Amino acid sequence: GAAKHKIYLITMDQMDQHWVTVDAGAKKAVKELGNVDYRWLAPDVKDDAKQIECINNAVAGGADAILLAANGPTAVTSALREATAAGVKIIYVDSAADYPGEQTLATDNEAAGTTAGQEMKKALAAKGITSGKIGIVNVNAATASVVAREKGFRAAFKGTKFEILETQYGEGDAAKSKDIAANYITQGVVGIFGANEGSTVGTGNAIKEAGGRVIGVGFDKSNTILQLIKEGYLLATMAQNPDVMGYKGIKAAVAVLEGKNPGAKYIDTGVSVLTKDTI
Amino acid sequence: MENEKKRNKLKRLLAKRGMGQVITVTIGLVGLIIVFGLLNPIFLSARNISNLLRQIAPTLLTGIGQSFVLITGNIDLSIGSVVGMSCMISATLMTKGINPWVAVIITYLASSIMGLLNGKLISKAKLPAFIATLGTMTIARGIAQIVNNNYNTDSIGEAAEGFMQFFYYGKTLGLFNTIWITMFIWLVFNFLLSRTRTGRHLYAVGSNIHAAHLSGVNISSTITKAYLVSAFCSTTVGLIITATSGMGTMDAGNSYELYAVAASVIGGVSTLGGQGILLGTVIGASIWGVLQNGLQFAGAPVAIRNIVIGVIVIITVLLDIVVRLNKKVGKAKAGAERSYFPVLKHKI
Amino acid sequence: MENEKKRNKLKRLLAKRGMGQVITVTIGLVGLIIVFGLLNPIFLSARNISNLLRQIAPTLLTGIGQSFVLITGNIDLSIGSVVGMSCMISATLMTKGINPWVAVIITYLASSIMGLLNGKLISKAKLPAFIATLGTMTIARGIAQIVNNNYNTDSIGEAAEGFMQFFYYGKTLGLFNTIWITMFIWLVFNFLLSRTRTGRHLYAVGSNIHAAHLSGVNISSTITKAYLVSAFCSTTVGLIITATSGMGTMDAGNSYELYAVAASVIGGVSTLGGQGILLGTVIGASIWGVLQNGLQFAGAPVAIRNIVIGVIVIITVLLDIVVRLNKKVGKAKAGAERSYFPVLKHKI
Amino acid sequence: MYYETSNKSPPNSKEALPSEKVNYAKMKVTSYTKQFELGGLFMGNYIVELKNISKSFPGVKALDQVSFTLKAGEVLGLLGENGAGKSTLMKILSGVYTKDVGSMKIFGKKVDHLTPITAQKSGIAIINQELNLCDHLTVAQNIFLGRELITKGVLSDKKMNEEAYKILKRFQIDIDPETMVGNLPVSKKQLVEIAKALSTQAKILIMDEPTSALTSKEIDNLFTIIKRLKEQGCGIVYISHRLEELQYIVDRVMILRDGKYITSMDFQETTLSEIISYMVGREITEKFPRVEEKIGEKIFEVRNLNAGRMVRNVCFSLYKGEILGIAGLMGAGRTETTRAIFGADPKESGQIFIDGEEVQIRRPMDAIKVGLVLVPEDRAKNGLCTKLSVKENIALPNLDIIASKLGLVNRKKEEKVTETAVKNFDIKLANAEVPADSLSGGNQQKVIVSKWLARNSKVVMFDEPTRGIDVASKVEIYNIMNDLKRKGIGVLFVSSELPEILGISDRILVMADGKITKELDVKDATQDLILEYATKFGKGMDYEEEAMKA
Ligand SMILES: Nc1ncnc2c1ncn2[C@@H]1O[C@H](COP(=O)(O)OP(=O)(O)OP(=O)(O)O)[C@@H](O)[C@H]1O
Ligand SMILES: Nc1ncnc2c1ncn2[C@@H]1O[C@H](COP(=O)(O)OP(=O)(O)OP(=O)(O)O)[C@@H](O)[C@H]1O
Ligand SMILES: [Mg+2]
Ligand SMILES: [Mg+2]
Repeated sequence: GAAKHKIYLITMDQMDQHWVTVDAGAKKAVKELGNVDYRWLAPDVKDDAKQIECINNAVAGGADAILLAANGPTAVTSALREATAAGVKIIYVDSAADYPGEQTLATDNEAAGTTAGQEMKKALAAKGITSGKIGIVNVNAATASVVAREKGFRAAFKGTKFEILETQYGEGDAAKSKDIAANYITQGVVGIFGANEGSTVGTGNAIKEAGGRVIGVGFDKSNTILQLIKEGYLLATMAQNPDVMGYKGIKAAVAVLEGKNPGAKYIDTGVSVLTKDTI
Repeated sequence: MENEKKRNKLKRLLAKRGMGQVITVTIGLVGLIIVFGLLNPIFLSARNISNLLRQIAPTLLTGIGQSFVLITGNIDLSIGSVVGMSCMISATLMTKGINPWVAVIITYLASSIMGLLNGKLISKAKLPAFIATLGTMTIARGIAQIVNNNYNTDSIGEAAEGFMQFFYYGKTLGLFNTIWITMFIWLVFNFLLSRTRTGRHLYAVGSNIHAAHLSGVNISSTITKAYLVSAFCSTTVGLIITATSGMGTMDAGNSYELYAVAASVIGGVSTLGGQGILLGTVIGASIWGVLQNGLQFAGAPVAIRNIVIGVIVIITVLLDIVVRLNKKVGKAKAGAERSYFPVLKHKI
Repeated sequence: MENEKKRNKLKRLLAKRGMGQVITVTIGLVGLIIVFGLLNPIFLSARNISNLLRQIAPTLLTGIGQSFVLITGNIDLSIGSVVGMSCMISATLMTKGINPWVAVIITYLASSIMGLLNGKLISKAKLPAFIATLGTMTIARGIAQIVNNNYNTDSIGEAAEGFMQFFYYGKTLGLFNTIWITMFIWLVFNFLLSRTRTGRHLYAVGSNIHAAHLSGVNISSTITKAYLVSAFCSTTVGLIITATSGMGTMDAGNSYELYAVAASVIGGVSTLGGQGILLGTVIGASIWGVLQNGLQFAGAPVAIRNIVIGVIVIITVLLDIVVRLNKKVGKAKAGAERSYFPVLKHKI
Repeated sequence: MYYETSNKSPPNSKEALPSEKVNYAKMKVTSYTKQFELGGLFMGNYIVELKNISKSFPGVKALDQVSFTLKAGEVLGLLGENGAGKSTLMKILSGVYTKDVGSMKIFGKKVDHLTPITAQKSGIAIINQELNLCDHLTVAQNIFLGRELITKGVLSDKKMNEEAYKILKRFQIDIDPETMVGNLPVSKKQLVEIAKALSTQAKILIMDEPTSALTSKEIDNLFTIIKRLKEQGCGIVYISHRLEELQYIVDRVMILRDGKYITSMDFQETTLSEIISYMVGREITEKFPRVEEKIGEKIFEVRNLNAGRMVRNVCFSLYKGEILGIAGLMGAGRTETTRAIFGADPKESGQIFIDGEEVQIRRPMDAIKVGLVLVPEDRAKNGLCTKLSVKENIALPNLDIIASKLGLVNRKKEEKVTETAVKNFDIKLANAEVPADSLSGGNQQKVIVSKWLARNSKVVMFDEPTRGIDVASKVEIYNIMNDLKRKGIGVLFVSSELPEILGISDRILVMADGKITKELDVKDATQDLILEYATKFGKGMDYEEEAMKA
């Protein structure tokens, strides 16, 4: 039949469950559409230069459109300029770059971080706690999305008597994050925020071990996290919708390629606050 | 006469491979602990010490494995990936409903194959250790990813409660099981290294492989044994991580091989082979762990922290070298310079 | 007579250190290119080849630096962090409105200090290279983080357009500037290594530090020069990355030191010192780059990709060893036995 | 004692020496334990028969159809020039190398494939020319490596130390079994190697230049042991370039040249000069060629040099037209002195003058620049970059000449320097691009000497330049020194072999325990006199003194 649309999904790495879910959503759309030649490219580890290589490779590989989860706002812009100059359409999923794309489907990380903070504040208030130390387990300082989440979280506590401790970075490694959270608990914190899946699992496990006196709020959804919520060791997690990003991303790309209007420039795929009561 | 003899014995103990460095760094460790204790008293609380010991365990265990390999004059870069692979294999099996203890055994078997592969590639196919284990490092990480189809596993669930208690959460006689397990493994391997024929051969191979070969030491099996020990230790850490997080994580153990080298070398194990004792590895791992933990309690921002860790690692080893050179100079003045580069010898 | 002479010359060239391995791996490289070309014709498109060459540049550049250090019998683990540090320093300065070329010079100066520190810690303070550069690796990463207060920088902006063109996006005579820069640096350092006194000294120090010392070689300055070359190459990569992404990233360059070792060793540089040529590093870096690029085009998922890369790295080096042993066996039967472990010798 | 011969210019044929043989009955030796009573051996039976053995290395045919036999109870001297193939043949017999072609019979049994382990098991022990010890293990641990003693499943270091102590004592080797081998000087290491080989109860013992680093006292001990083993029916292969030694132990000699079997004969039926001519393929007229020169002005002076315990207040001068020998026992501090002068080790105090002008030498480069060079001992450790080519090794210290001001190496000049050196010193090699470690020991030594003589220096210090070198090459080195002397270049010559010190130097300094104890004109010097002053001071030497009295 007619030539298929060649669409590449480029994520930050390939290790995270999050990306696998984006890929799954995309594949679902590809199957429905039937006229897409789809491929997922990702560096073996998160690295700006490597992501740019992926973009260049996609262009060299004859991409018509790229679904991109940009490592950072500025890192890939020049590569994207080259790509669009070659006629490639860009759709952002998960995180956008400072370069105009056809559409962005993403979580508003900062807002979601604030939501997480507010959830924690509410729970602390319910326990009658209005002051104390709070810890943050983050991935690293170099990833824009998690930095935004932390920023939002901190904003939620502006003007309160809570003291937010120096952020600790666990590289998203559940075991390292567990150590960090355990150290926070030893320091006597009243709440801990985990900024991604691994950080949240570590936080939940540390609280579980300490007997659940501390309020834990996390980010992302996984079976283990849900389990921890069910058991009452985590208060809540901010669940993103990566499958929606992939699914709608492909649809939007095809729409653009077929000369149709993909719709709004920015689509917040949203987070759902998952608590014991909502799962 | 008796006294003389005793003094000689003490002298010899001190002269034992690596003993000098062990003493120097122990002093450094004590210093660190005092400083962190002053900066934040919570650091010395019973609770934190108990936690700290458990946090040291993975570095110490991988350090033991790395020390074995370093003593033979090789290196194991695959440690971190084998940790990740073990974590994923065990967790995947458990989520598939397999009995946790069976899963543990299968995991040990699977990573023994990596150890065997490392050992044989290096001793039989004569690959440089750096490149052989760089290869298996990549392969093991690939396996960690492929095992559960490129997903982290789900929670290993209720059925694995006993497993989680055994490897991480449970306590025995007031100490975390992780610490007991680590102590037990240390005792066994320390015995192996210092009191058995295999141990002697490990040192001989690292010291002079030709001499060892000509003396009838089976080079291949000796090197392979070192890598098997390393794989065993890494697997144990992988299992501890599975127990810790209650799930399998594909990138668990990232960079652990470097921490393991740091722990070994700070503790006096030479990267050129033939030299080092496991007591040193304990101190090395402790310094590493105390720094990580203590700096968090001191509230140091990450950027500063990296710099502090780097500087302290360098200073610890530097201190030892200064002490060693001074000792020699004091004793026989310029006698130490027989070889102009006494320390450079254990380069790399 | 003339012919005889020529043949002798060829023979000598082949006998040169590392030349054998270079030839073996070159054949491997050609094989890989053919396979990937068959799997996906786009792989051989002009556009991809141009891309590919540019992608190889960072590995090759860091590989050159690592080769220099390996030839002196040391190792540089700080390469990746110096890349990150250079990226952050240059980008931070540019975002602060400093002229990009001034920023470039300041960056080169700053990382020269790291190179100097490495060299002096190892040659003067006699720290083992592994531990000294593990320390500076952590320190340089800390500096990368502290430079812009633990944030990645903003865009380096319009003012840096020329800088970005120069280091990454621009083309000259149809080839990307990055490729020209890399070629130029390679030529300069290859000349330094193969044709100058300093080059000889580097090999001598790596082969036998005592003999070199007694032959009047200034050990400390020679080792320091190697680390300065390494720092220079890493800085260039850091600048290329700044130009590539138009911003500073704190964790840029992560693990590059390992790729650099892989490129060097695949290309026949011995990790035990005294052996290797930069031509080999080119081939090694190309194999590494072709694998990464080709596997992407072949559509292999990362998990498979890791396994394939691991296996191919091992096989490449294995092949060379088999060829070398066979050649000797073929020519003079078991002639390889001068040292019973001919290859193990360049261990670690 | 073998050095107690008062003959100043040593003999070049055994006829000159019949009365001076050591009386072994006089030497007291503690009785040997059971392990040296070897049963089942009949004197005179062939215990090793090698037929038509060939072995090639890339570019060299090391052995060409060599046949070899060894009888029980005989000491066979295996002789030949450097690179003749002696070590290679013995490495094949001890399982280190595998032969290309040929057949082997050991104790009458045909063996095809030998490994170090199977060789050891069938009763062969070898003391290799290169030291093969683990520096990080103790003496006892090295002796028992590969056959450790176990009690209750655990290594018994105590027992091994005791046993090692016994073994060392039996062979009168004065080393603490618990010291790290890495801390021992070369001579002691060599003794450890010997003890290790002897302790395996081997019936076939191969000694590849076992005495190259030993003192006279230690050599005497070794000879006593050899004699004893021989009486017990052991077959011993003895390789040495110190031909004077042969008369005390050897029954038969076998000579190799260029990888080929030349001849074999009873030692009683031949003369040293005949042996030498078979080895070299021509007559060597003078073993110690001496040239007489008029002593000129002072070119080199060391005043009050102190550097560590082993260099105390050393003063001496060196004049044009003379060779200044430095004699002394192992550990006298001669190596330390040369290293300190050369700037390889730091000095505490002292002045150095060249041509009457004081020079500051902080590192070797300074010394080389002012025209003072050192040919170091211990070639494996200090002399050669073994992985580099011969050419690069020769060029290394001369790069200031070979390279342009900007540091660019002039390849033509380099080739020329190398070619001249290879030709002048008659270094045997396939081409100058081969790695230095593929040369035979003696040829490696020549490379080291040649690299220092490729430049014009004012003073050349030689530290044991003839160690492990064959007769012909030794004469070449002497001639080189004479040549330098003739050209008015100062020559400092450190050696542990008294015959050559006496034969070549014009003036002799004797060192003991870090101090110069005597200065002798060669005309007044005898071996006795030198030994007297060499054992004059210091502790650890009483052993020697005791032996002297005996
Ligand atoms: N492993 C090897 N590789 C290449 N060539 C070798 C090797 N071993 C020995 N040779 C060569 O074989 C020849 C014989 O060497 P061998 O060491 O047996 O001589 P040798 O008689 O022991 O000499 P020396 O008295 O100097 O020790 C020499 O030309 C040497 O260069
Ligand atoms: N590697 C070493 N480490 C420590 N001490 C050493 C070492 N080598 C030698 N010594 C000590 O240095 C002193 C002098 O050593 P050395 O044997 O080199 O003296 P020498 O007079 O040069 O003798 P020779 O040249 O005959 O070997 C001795 O006391 C010896 O024990
Ligand atoms: Mg020999
Ligand atoms: Mg000496």
